[in-house]
Amino acid sequence: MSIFQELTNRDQVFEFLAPVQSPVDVRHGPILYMEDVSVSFDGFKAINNLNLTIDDGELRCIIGPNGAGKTTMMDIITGKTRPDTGSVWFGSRHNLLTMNEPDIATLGIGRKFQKPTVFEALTVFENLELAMATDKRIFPTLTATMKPEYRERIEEVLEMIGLKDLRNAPAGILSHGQKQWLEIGMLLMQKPRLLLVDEPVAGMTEQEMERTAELLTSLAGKQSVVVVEHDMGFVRSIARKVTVLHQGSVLAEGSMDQVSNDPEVVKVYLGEEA
Amino acid sequence: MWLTRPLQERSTQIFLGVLFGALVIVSALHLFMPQDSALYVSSYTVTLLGKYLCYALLAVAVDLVWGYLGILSLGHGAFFALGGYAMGMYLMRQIGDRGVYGDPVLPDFMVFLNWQELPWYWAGFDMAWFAFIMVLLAPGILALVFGFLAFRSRVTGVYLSIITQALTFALMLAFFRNEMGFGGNNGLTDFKDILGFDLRTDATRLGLFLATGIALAIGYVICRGIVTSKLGRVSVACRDAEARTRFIGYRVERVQLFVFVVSAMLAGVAGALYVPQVGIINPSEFSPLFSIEVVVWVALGGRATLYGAVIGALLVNYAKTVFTGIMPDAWLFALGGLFVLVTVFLPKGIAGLMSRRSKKDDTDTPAAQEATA
Amino acid sequence: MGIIRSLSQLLLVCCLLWPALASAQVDDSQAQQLLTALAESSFKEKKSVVNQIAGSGDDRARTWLEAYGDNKLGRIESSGDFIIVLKNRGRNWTVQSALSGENLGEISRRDIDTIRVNNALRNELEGILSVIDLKSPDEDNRLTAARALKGSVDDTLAERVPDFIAAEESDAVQAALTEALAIYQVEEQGDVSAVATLSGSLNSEARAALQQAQNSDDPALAAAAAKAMESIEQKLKMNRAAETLYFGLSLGSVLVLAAIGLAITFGVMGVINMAHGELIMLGAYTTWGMQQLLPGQPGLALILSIPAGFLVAALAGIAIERTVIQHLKGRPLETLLATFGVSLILQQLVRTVISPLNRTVITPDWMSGSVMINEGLSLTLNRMYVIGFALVVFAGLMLIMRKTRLGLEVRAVTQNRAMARSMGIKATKVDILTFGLGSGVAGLAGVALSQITNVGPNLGQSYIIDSFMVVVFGGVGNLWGTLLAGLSLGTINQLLEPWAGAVLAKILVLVLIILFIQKRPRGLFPQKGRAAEG
Amino acid sequence: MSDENLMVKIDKLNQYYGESHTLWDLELDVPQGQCTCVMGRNGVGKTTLMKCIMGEESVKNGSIEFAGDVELTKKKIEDRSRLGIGYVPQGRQIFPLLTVEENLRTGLAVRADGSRKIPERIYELFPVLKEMKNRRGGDLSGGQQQQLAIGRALVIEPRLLILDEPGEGIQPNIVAQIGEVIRKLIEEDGLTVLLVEQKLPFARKYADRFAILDRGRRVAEGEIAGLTDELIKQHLTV
Amino acid sequence: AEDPIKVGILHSLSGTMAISESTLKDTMLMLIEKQNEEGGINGRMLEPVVVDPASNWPLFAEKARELLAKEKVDVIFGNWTSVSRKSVLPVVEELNGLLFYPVQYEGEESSENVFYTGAAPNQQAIPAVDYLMNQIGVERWVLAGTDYVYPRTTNKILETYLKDKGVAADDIMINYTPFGHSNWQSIVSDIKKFGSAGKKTAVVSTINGDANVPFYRELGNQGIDAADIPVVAFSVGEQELSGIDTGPLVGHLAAWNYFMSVDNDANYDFIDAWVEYTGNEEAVTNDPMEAHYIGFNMYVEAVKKAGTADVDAVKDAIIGVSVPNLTGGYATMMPNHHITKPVLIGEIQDNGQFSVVWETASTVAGDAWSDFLPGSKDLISDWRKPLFCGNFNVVSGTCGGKSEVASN
Ligand SMILES: Nc1ncnc2c1ncn2[C@@H]1O[C@H](COP(=O)(O)OP(=O)(O)OP(=O)(O)O)[C@@H](O)[C@H]1O
Ligand SMILES: Nc1ncnc2c1ncn2[C@@H]1O[C@H](COP(=O)(O)OP(=O)(O)OP(=O)(O)O)[C@@H](O)[C@H]1O
Ligand SMILES: NC(N)=O
Ligand SMILES: [Mg+2]
Ligand SMILES: [Mg+2]
Repeated sequence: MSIFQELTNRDQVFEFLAPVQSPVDVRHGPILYMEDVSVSFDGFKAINNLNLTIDDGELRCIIGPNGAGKTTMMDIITGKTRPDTGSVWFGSRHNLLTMNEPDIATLGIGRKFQKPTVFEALTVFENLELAMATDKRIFPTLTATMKPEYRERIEEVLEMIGLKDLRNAPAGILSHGQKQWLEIGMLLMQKPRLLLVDEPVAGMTEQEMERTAELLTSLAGKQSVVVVEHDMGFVRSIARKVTVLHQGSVLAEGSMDQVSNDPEVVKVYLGEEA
Repeated sequence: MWLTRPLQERSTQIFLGVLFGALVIVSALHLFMPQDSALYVSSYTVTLLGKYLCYALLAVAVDLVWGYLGILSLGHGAFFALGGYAMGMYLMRQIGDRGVYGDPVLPDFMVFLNWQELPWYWAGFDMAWFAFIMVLLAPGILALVFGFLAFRSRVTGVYLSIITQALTFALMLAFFRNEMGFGGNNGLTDFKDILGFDLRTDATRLGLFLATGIALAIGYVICRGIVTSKLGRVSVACRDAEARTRFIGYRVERVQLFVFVVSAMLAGVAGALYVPQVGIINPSEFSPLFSIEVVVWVALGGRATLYGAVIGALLVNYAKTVFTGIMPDAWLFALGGLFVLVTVFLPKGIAGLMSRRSKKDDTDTPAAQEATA
Repeated sequence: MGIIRSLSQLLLVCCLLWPALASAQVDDSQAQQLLTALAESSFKEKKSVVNQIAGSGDDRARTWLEAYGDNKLGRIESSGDFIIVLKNRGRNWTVQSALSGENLGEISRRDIDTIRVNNALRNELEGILSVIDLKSPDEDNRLTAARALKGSVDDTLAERVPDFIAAEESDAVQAALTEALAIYQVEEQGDVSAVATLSGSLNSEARAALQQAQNSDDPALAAAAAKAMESIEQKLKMNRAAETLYFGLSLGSVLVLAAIGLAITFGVMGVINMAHGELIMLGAYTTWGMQQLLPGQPGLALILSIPAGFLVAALAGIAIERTVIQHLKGRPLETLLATFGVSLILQQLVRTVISPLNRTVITPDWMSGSVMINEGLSLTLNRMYVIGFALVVFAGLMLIMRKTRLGLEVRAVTQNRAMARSMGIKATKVDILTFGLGSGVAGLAGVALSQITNVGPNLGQSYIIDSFMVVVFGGVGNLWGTLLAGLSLGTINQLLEPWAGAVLAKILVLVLIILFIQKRPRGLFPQKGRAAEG
Repeated sequence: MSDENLMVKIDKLNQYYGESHTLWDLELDVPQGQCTCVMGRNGVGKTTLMKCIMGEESVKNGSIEFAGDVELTKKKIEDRSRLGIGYVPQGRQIFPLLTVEENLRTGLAVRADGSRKIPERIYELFPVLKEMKNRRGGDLSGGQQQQLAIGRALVIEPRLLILDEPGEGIQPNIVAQIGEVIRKLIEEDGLTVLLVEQKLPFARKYADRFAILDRGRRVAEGEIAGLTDELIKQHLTV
Repeated sequence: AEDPIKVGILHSLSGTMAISESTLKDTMLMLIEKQNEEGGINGRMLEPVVVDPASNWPLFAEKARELLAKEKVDVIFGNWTSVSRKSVLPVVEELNGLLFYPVQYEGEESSENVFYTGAAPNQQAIPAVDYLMNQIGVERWVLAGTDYVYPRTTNKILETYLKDKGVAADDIMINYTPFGHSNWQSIVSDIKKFGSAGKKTAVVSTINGDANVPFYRELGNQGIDAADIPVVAFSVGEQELSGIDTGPLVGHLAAWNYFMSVDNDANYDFIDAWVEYTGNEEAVTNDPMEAHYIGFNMYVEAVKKAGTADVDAVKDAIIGVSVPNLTGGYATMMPNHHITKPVLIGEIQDNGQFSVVWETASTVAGDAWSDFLPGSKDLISDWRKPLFCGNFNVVSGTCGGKSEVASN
């Protein structure tokens, strides 16, 4: 788009002219639909003809060797990376490849990052506040006030992620595991239609893992959840349908039992004794 | 309301209290003390203080984008100067036929360089309201266009700093050009009056000083309003993790653009008030080194505190005035030494000294405070 | 062309008579008379006196004339004795007697009247001295003299030139003389046959002659001249392109030199070093200092300045690192504040300790002037050295950063200091070495810049902005980027300058940088990949 | 257990972040040639303890004795790796803009044998590192980075290897492989390992001893076999 | 004893202009010291007040105000650049101070409170061009300057003047460069081309300050010597030359009202005093120093004449005061607050000095308003009563800038 067009297309500049987001259309079933997606970095094919469909309300586990392209796939869905080819649709109405990150987030796709990234200078409370699903345009944000129901919601999440006592501590001082939890909390605050969770239980104890499992399964149904995890115990405890990614494309898909008995999967990923 | 929120804050109340107190005391000492009294504040001092306050407002504008948004602007002098030029053009037009050549329309520098008529962009500057709007619009539009391009392309960090510097540098060279019609290197000077008041009278000077103080107060409250709002927290989020902010749904470039434009306008106002008080505006205000110096004031006062910026600007400029007078040959040693010592020994600037004490009451974050209020 | 006319007459006299009269000597009273005439006549009259002196055949005449040309022939006010000034700086001058050659020691400036000379007379003198060179045994001298004849041949001289051509053994000199003659023939005689000789000549006198011939009434001559001009214009265009490219590269290499140290301290280490310009300045002052230490040997001093300038700046850099920057670990932005302070201090230090005035740095002979590629294209030598020097410095730095562990370690330390230390990397040592290296290179830039621009307290300030611009434009942390950025910005500037003028060209380059950064928000050679995007 | 056999002996260690007291009179013994696993809930101070041993955080008081005779708290960070301590920090901490190979080469400086080549063994252990030798560390996937971090620590051929949640983000078969390698190094080269790990199966399988931290204090310690469900319930459950 | 007479010195001691201005501060200190040794003025000692406006134009105004309002100085000697003077001008007028301005400038100004002891264009530029035209036979002209008001105005005047003298527009090349310009390659190359058209060519340079060193270096390196294309400079004096390797520059010219090499006892005395004061055998003197010398002596005479240092009295008294200059003549303060000066043309020598090759037969009075600019040819300045006007239009018979009455 030429600069001139962008300048004249004023809804890009002035918040109040922006069109109201249209709702996600899931009448046809899938909430996320990826077809023939490929991306390469300096000639290295990180994603190779990937096809993936996530149904509305589904909880899907994605596993696969290191470097299989799981995180890259999430990057593509959330607009961080543009694929070289292929199409990615959210519901049947929204072509994600034409949107930028905030638009995608506003549409209702939330993400927890593999390496926890939180706003270190802000407090835990503020981190959650910012993530909260509200009108995120400039002037509403400028004039936003903390309504009691917002506060309640934040408190609820604080409770859930076990950081109640640290609510006023800057997020920068949290331990690695605490940051993981905060990330999850931020994701919950966003109330997304689709949650992309990259390695949620890394660094958690068994008990915390159980809690996380409960949390995620309870979300499924209302929301759709895609979980990437290497901890097979965890995956087994939540999995309904599992997709195995390898070298940028789907290697196997099915129930946990099906995939864990797939010899290819065992060979490239699980190892003999898993 | 986001603008009234800061008024309930202790730190803002203290700031405004000190500022208004100082304005009142200075005015009183100026008006009511006999000239030979030790307490008398001369109009020289009043104007000097007025200049410091302009710099303070500029520093606040810089702190807003640097401290809270992480945009190290090395080109804020450009917005300051543009505001200044808008005001300067108005003041030039006010001279009327009192210039040395007596031309009723053309400023002197145009007459002796044989300009036949006023360039189109000088039109309207004979009207105060138009000029005052331009004080906001000229820097605002430049910031909008420049920021729109830069933020849209996600130019960040030093790259952004350097192109802001390139911007002010390019403008400096452009304004130096006599063909531009802004008086070249000499700039605009020899102003006579503003809004019908003679600039040479003490009353006008005092008025300008007070106006600057009020502008600083308003500017401070606006900035404070922004940084204590949720938008302020989003700014900090953009500063520390720009990409992450996008993933929770904020349009980072718009946040940046909004704050940048507000900051540029404040800088423009500072420039506009500066010009009638110092009596000249010329391209050296566009000089990149001046913009860097402003950043230095902010850092010295303490970044991301706003009042630190004010302290830094006042302190450095006061030090300059004093040092250039008492040790004209060695003042740069003193100033340079000051910069070095503050950085090494006061990592959070001068404001860091103060906040150390008041930290306890500050742990209640704005968001939390509001919830309980 | 009155000067030339009298000159050519004199020339004939000289060429024919001087060798024969070489041993002759006028007596002192006659000499005194001649010199008095020189001293007391008006500038117009002085010309004939000069010719008389030259024609006098006195073997001291050449000394007198040379001294006169250099403004060193004078008279002691009180006694009226003529003297030659040996040293003319300061209040007391060293002089020798013009007649006896006896050294008279120091005399106050007040007591000396120098005999005034002006450009016209100096021209005359040079003409006399240079024509003598046509007979010089040294081919280069003859060539210079022959080239100087272009455009100054006149009727009398024209008759002699063929003889010179015939006697000349060097082809180059012969060609030059032939061309000189041809110019005369075209210009003064409208000789069509001579036009061919001038076709393709890049000499400006030849061009002027052809231009004039183009407008001549003789259609044959005009047509021939026009044709010759066409081929000349063609060649000139090529030359101009080559020249612009050279100017661009040379400006670019100055930018590269100024920026390359910063590419280390800022680009690699992340220190926003506002004192970089002052480190350059220190290098330049070192060159000046060296030349003060070794008076009369500017070349040697310059060469010694390379290591010395590096050391001085490197030590200063290390001092800055140790006293200031090391306390600012993890606060890169604050380095801006502190080094800004340091730069103010260094500037004022130079003003106070040395002088607020510019210092003279002498360009050694082997770096002065230009190499003539052809008569339309000469490349200035000092700039050529600077281009070479920049490339050498760049290559050296590249080697250090690529082939030694320092390069690896400094990058590791800046990317993750704590982890680097955990890997056993001595971060403090790395800081010192790297900052010293970057600063030292700044010093080298100063040594080079001293040959191009002012050596004064403001030297640094004029390069700091450009340096940051180049480093960032190239892509922070990438030395190749700095090289390419410097060279391309320099070239673009020089391409624009003839068309837009110096000021506008600079503005355009800045606008270009701003627009370019929109397209490539991380410079020419961006750090790519996940890590850079954060 | 006699002191001679202790690789690390930590005594009454106290650490503060500003004013918050994080480690309290902490004691820990790491016997030579064994794998000691430190466990505890999020935020109890495990990473802090490792950083104290590496010197990345300064301690208020107490002592950390290394190999029986060296007082670590008095050593500079860069000298600790020269003593033979390899560190795989939590969160990988690879150098993002250095290539994989350069990341590995950073460890060469302190190798006792002065070798300038990356030991082939590391590439054998993590073939993906060889494959991606020239890629920037920061471009690697999470698990690949973790492998790089372990490989980098092994380059210095440490006597003591500190692993802060090494399995995090790594695919199961490689996690197992890492476990095997640790065991092999312990058995063949007499390496000592100090491991922070939350995953019980891994800890149980590869560690010899355990220590549990809670709120900055050591609350349990012993042979791995003694890590009972009760202890777990008491200290590792939220 | 009576209160001392306070003398403000307003010259940049840091920043870009320190190179030129810091010597003027020392000159003033020396003159004041000498005057005090002679017993001051009318028995009152002189007390210097030095401030540093740091090459920052608004700061000049502020410091001027500080000097006048706070320090209550009786007179200010200061400024170099025109912009700094323009910045200071409203302040000295408002506070009724006295300013002595020692540098050649573009004219087009006359203030009741300012005394211009440097050259106006008719005291430097015009005579220099006359010399080149008549004595050297120059037919083609390059007007090269730094892009600011002094070169712009001077060149404008010269352009009109040259065209009046029949020089074709094609034979004039005008070029402006920014302050501190250091890359002269293509400009010098253009000059070379311009000068190779077969007509005698000269460069009239109003290039300022730091840009000169690289300019002359490039001239030398590209082989342009004074015999081919002489350069006559209006801003290059002994002090600038002291920072340049003058070897390659021999024969290039400068036009000033004073050269250090002038053979005159007063000058030698001044040089001796200066060398002694600075303690530097190599110290040089230059034209603006002489201007301060003249200005200072005029001030001293005026105070003596008025019997008081009161500003208005001095202003009245100083018109007509005549003091010796350093070139063997007298300088007189004219009613337009400009002074009479001889014009000298000098050629650069290898020792960094100028050798005078031409001078005006008598002194020339400075002209505040140029006769060659359309806007100002009808203006005159006369600060004597009854006219008492800096810009009196002789055609309309009105005094500009004071015409509120007329226009209302
Ligand atoms: N910007 C990039 N440049 C080069 N290679 C990249 C880049 N981004 C990703 N890769 C490569 O693409 C592959 C896929 O990476 P990705 O992070 O998606 O893996 P993953 O499946 O998430 O692995 P893990 O389980 O280890 O997190 C890896 O081999 C990685 O090295
Ligand atoms: N820089 C810091 N400043 C202040 N407090 C900190 C800092 N770093 C960590 N803490 C606090 O110290 C405590 C211990 O942190 P540490 O990282 O050692 O935990 P951990 O046991 O490794 O947890 P995890 O299992 O999550 O990695 C935490 O409560 C954390 O909030
Ligand atoms: N007046 C000058 N030279 O600026
Ligand atoms: Mg991943
Ligand atoms: Mg931890």
